[in-house]
Amino acid sequence: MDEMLQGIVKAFPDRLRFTEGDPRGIIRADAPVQGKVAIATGGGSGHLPVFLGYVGKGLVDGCSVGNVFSSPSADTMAQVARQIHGGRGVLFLYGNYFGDKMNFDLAAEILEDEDGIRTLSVRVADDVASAPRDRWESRRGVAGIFFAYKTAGASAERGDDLEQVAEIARRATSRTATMGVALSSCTIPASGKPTFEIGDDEMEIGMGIHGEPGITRTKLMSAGEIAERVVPELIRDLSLAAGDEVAVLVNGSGATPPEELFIMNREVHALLEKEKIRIYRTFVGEYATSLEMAGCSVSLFKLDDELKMLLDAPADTPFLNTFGGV
Amino acid sequence: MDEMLQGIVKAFPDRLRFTEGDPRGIIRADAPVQGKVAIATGGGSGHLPVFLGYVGKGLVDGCSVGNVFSSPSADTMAQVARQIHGGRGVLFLYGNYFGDKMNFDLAAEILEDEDGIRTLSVRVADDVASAPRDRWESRRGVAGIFFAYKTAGASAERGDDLEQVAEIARRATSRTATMGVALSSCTIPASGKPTFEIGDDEMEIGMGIHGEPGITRTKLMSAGEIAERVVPELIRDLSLAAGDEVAVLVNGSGATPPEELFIMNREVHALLEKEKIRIYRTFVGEYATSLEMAGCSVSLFKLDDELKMLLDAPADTPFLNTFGGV
Amino acid sequence: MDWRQIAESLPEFAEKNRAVWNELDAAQGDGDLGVTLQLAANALADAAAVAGTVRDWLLEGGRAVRKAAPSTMGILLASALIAAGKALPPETGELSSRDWLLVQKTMAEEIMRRGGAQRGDKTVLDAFHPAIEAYEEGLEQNLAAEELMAKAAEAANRSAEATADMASKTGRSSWLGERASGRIDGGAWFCYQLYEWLALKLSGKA
Amino acid sequence: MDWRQIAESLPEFAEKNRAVWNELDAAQGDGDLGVTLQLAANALADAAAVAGTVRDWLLEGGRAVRKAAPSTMGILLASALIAAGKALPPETGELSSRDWLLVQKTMAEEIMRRGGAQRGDKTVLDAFHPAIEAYEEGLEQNLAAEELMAKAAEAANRSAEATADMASKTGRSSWLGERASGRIDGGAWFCYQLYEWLALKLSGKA
Ligand SMILES: Nc1ncnc2c1ncn2[C@@H]1O[C@H](COP(=O)(O)OP(=O)(O)O)[C@@H](O)[C@H]1O
Ligand SMILES: Nc1ncnc2c1ncn2[C@@H]1O[C@H](COP(=O)(O)OP(=O)(O)O)[C@@H](O)[C@H]1O
Ligand SMILES: [Mg+2]
Ligand SMILES: [Mg+2]
Ligand SMILES: [Mg+2]
Ligand SMILES: [Mg+2]
Repeated sequence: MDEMLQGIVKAFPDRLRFTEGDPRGIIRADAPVQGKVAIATGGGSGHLPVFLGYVGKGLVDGCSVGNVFSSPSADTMAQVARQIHGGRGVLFLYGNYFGDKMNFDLAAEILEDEDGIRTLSVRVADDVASAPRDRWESRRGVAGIFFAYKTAGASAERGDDLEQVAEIARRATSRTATMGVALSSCTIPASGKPTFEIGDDEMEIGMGIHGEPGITRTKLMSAGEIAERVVPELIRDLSLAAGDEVAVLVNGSGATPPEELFIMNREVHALLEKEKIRIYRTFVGEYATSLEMAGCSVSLFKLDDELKMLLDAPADTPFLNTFGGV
Repeated sequence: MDEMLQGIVKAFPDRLRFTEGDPRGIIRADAPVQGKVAIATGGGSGHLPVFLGYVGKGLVDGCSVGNVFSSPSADTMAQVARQIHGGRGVLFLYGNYFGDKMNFDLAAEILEDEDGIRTLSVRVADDVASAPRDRWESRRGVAGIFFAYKTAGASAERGDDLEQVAEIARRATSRTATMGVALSSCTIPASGKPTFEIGDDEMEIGMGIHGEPGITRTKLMSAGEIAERVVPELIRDLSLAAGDEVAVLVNGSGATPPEELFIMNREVHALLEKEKIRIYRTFVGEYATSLEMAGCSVSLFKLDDELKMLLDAPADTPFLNTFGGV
Repeated sequence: MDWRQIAESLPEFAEKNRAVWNELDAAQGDGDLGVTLQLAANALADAAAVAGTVRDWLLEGGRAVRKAAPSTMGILLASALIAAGKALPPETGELSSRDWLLVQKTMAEEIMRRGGAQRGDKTVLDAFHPAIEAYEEGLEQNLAAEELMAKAAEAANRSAEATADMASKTGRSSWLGERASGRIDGGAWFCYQLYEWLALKLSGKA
Repeated sequence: MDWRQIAESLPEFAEKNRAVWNELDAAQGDGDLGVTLQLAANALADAAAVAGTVRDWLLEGGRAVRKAAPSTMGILLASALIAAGKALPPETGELSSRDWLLVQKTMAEEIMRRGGAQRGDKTVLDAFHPAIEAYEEGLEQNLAAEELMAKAAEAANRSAEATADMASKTGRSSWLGERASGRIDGGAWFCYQLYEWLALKLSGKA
């Protein structure tokens, strides 16, 4: 773990650095940015570029890194928050997992008691397979966190205050729906065995990013068949109608060749076009992985004018922009 | 294949388009760029972002796409060249594989005979496992092609003429050395079976990107052990001495979690630092893949002042810059 | 009862049982409960070595657990220990059986507050609550310290076993649906084992 | 000999043998030789349907193969066919045995020029060259067309078999080192089968 983090900071020393006094915190090299709401994220490792790959200009300011699939400590979270705090409060923006929530809540208490730093928390909960729409806030957070980072990051960058940034993050989250499929399990190194077994000719629909079970297990399906199973579900979930505008994210969970993601993207586009849903922007690649899991997820993000603007605002992290971006 | 390409163009319609009259050619949306030397690349598919992911500003202008692991046709190559030609000739820049060479040579003949378009060819040959340094031009081209694209692309962008751009590409190639390791084979879809078998506790050093055999097969090694095997070989190959400056590329072949690539990066940095070789810039990620192969490669690129400048010049492709870059 | 002595032997207690805890957690979580509890035990032993009073120990030990073991059980334990420390009067020396009751009740409350779980949600609470009730009953009957712990352990044992029939409603295992049914909750089982170990300690048998 | 008739039945010939060609190529290449040759055969049959003369057929057929089958064998065949077309005098009608010799020689030369391989490098040339030599010998002996082909086929067969003992020095298989030894070269074997098929065709047996 620590070797991995050192490898990252060594790769991008002009853009990232360790939190002073805590080797599990990574923050923007130029943090704290004075006068800007700071955004902190964090979670278990094994999902790069989630979470730490989103530290950068126009995105988040710092990240706490836990062991594989486990929460970082509240103390790391508090330390990150202290060192990115630019005087206007800190937004905790992270995926909806129980262990992370407990630690972030505790960190918020520590910061309030000991440092007088204001925090708000928004948990991303976009996995439609984990709970119905009317209880969407109890969903797990998966790849759709990308859209929350991007829009909340842009909101903070343009000078919004803490409440506004949190509102954007919440709005983005409530308008994002994701569904994933897996062809193989992931192995948690600590346990050494796959979280569960999938046959060579089987796949699981709705699988979580730690190998949590999905909705159903089926025979292997083609990209077209998967899209036909997933896209209508997302459309329904977001109540999308003809003329609505969305951003599309086709995300690979680690062991899926990019070639296959683009085939999936074609099928997703075809289905959306059939429903006359307008595609404002498309992202295809590895935005949230699960160790060596083979699979992919499709996220739709229902846009409005403000969210479009925030989505298009400049941003930069060494994980998503090889050649820089701002 | 064609579904995949459609999925790509649909994802990035503002940056890429199909070559008119040929669904296997993809070019910059704004091609031809008048007054600039055009660069064309191409090769078999299954290696994204190689090759087509390097089409973009500051990189290459167009790409011909073959079936998995097989060359595109000379006619596609010629058609791509015609539509990117900005009046100052075309550089064919591609990896050193026999089938590709034959087709690019034929394309050059066609373009000269039928269109009067001047071409030069540079083949990237950076895989140290495939031939000794004194016959480096017969090496296979692997992930180091990234450096040739980047520097030649910048050279074309700044207005160099065809000979100069080719000289930069050749210089970059001759100063790049790569060595890869594989933990699993890749399966060519056409044949349906892995190119070869590797035991669960084995790895192959020097493996090519189509599963060509390497130098030796060993027990699984740690990142540190791999780096100790690979880095000194690269240092020797490039005759690197204390004070020399390099760029580092740690590339994942598809099924390797980014976490592991960064651990490898740390080890590579440590060994270079020990030799007092200066690391000017580092790239870590998937820059050239081999379908679902698990493995990684390390490339070193020996820099001079001009190459440094070209490496740092702005560039943008949707595959390497999620948020744009120029 | 000597809290220092208990604290010092916690790592040994964890070592003996960590494999079982991991195993139970693996069946319906991520298999790290043993690791978590080992880290927590080590942190508590280290904290005891420098703590002046039991109150300090609970406060500083809780903070150390928070850092060393940030998984669900770790953080719940950490918060609960800190809360218990705060609840004890500063002048507390050795823990009386009444003090022990206060510690247990405060811890259970803090676990409920922070974790949001109820009895029946298949957590450590399903063993902890019945244990505390048994302890309190015994206290009214004026049982001796080791008898109190034994009585609590017995109650915890029965109720931990009963978690096998429960459906998990919180934490990681709640996602597992079918895959987790029929298994004892690891946290509940740990709770029982801890009481049993404390009973042996107090009776001088461990 | 009716070149159109030959052209039209090429796809059938390829269908019958493509599995073997794929198999041979898989052992030391990427297993697509049968696919390549099938695509080439189809392209040549289509080109024949619209070509006015054998020369047109070779030129247009070569271009079609170039597009349809850009793998090593495809591109070598395509270039060789175009070169052969250019070498034939425009007025050529049906192919005489002399014309056939010219076609074969031109093709072999173009394959060497473009592919850069020598005899002994374990390629199609290792069957093609001996076949042409046998053909030329037979021509000096004034053998009939089908006898010439049969003689060439026999030579190609022997020499194709001998490629099993060669080490590949070019193309994809040259990277395979040890892994490719002991196997017949797929391109050479195809070359032999083509001659045999032509001999049968000419004798009216296929
Ligand atoms: N909300 C909760 N309240 C109380 N205890 C809980 C809660 N959620 C989980 N637990 C307990 O925590 C145990 C798992 O702890 P741990 O392995 O540390 O969790 P994780 O690895 O999922 O973070 C469970 O067996 C259960 O007893
Ligand atoms: N340089 C060469 N010259 C002539 N023939 C060659 C050469 N290289 C390969 N071949 C022939 O091509 C055959 C393989 O063709 P093909 O499967 O189309 O190649 P690939 O799939 O590697 O592009 C080999 O069996 C061999 O006979
Ligand atoms: Mg855990
Ligand atoms: Mg091929
Ligand atoms: Mg656990
Ligand atoms: Mg082949």
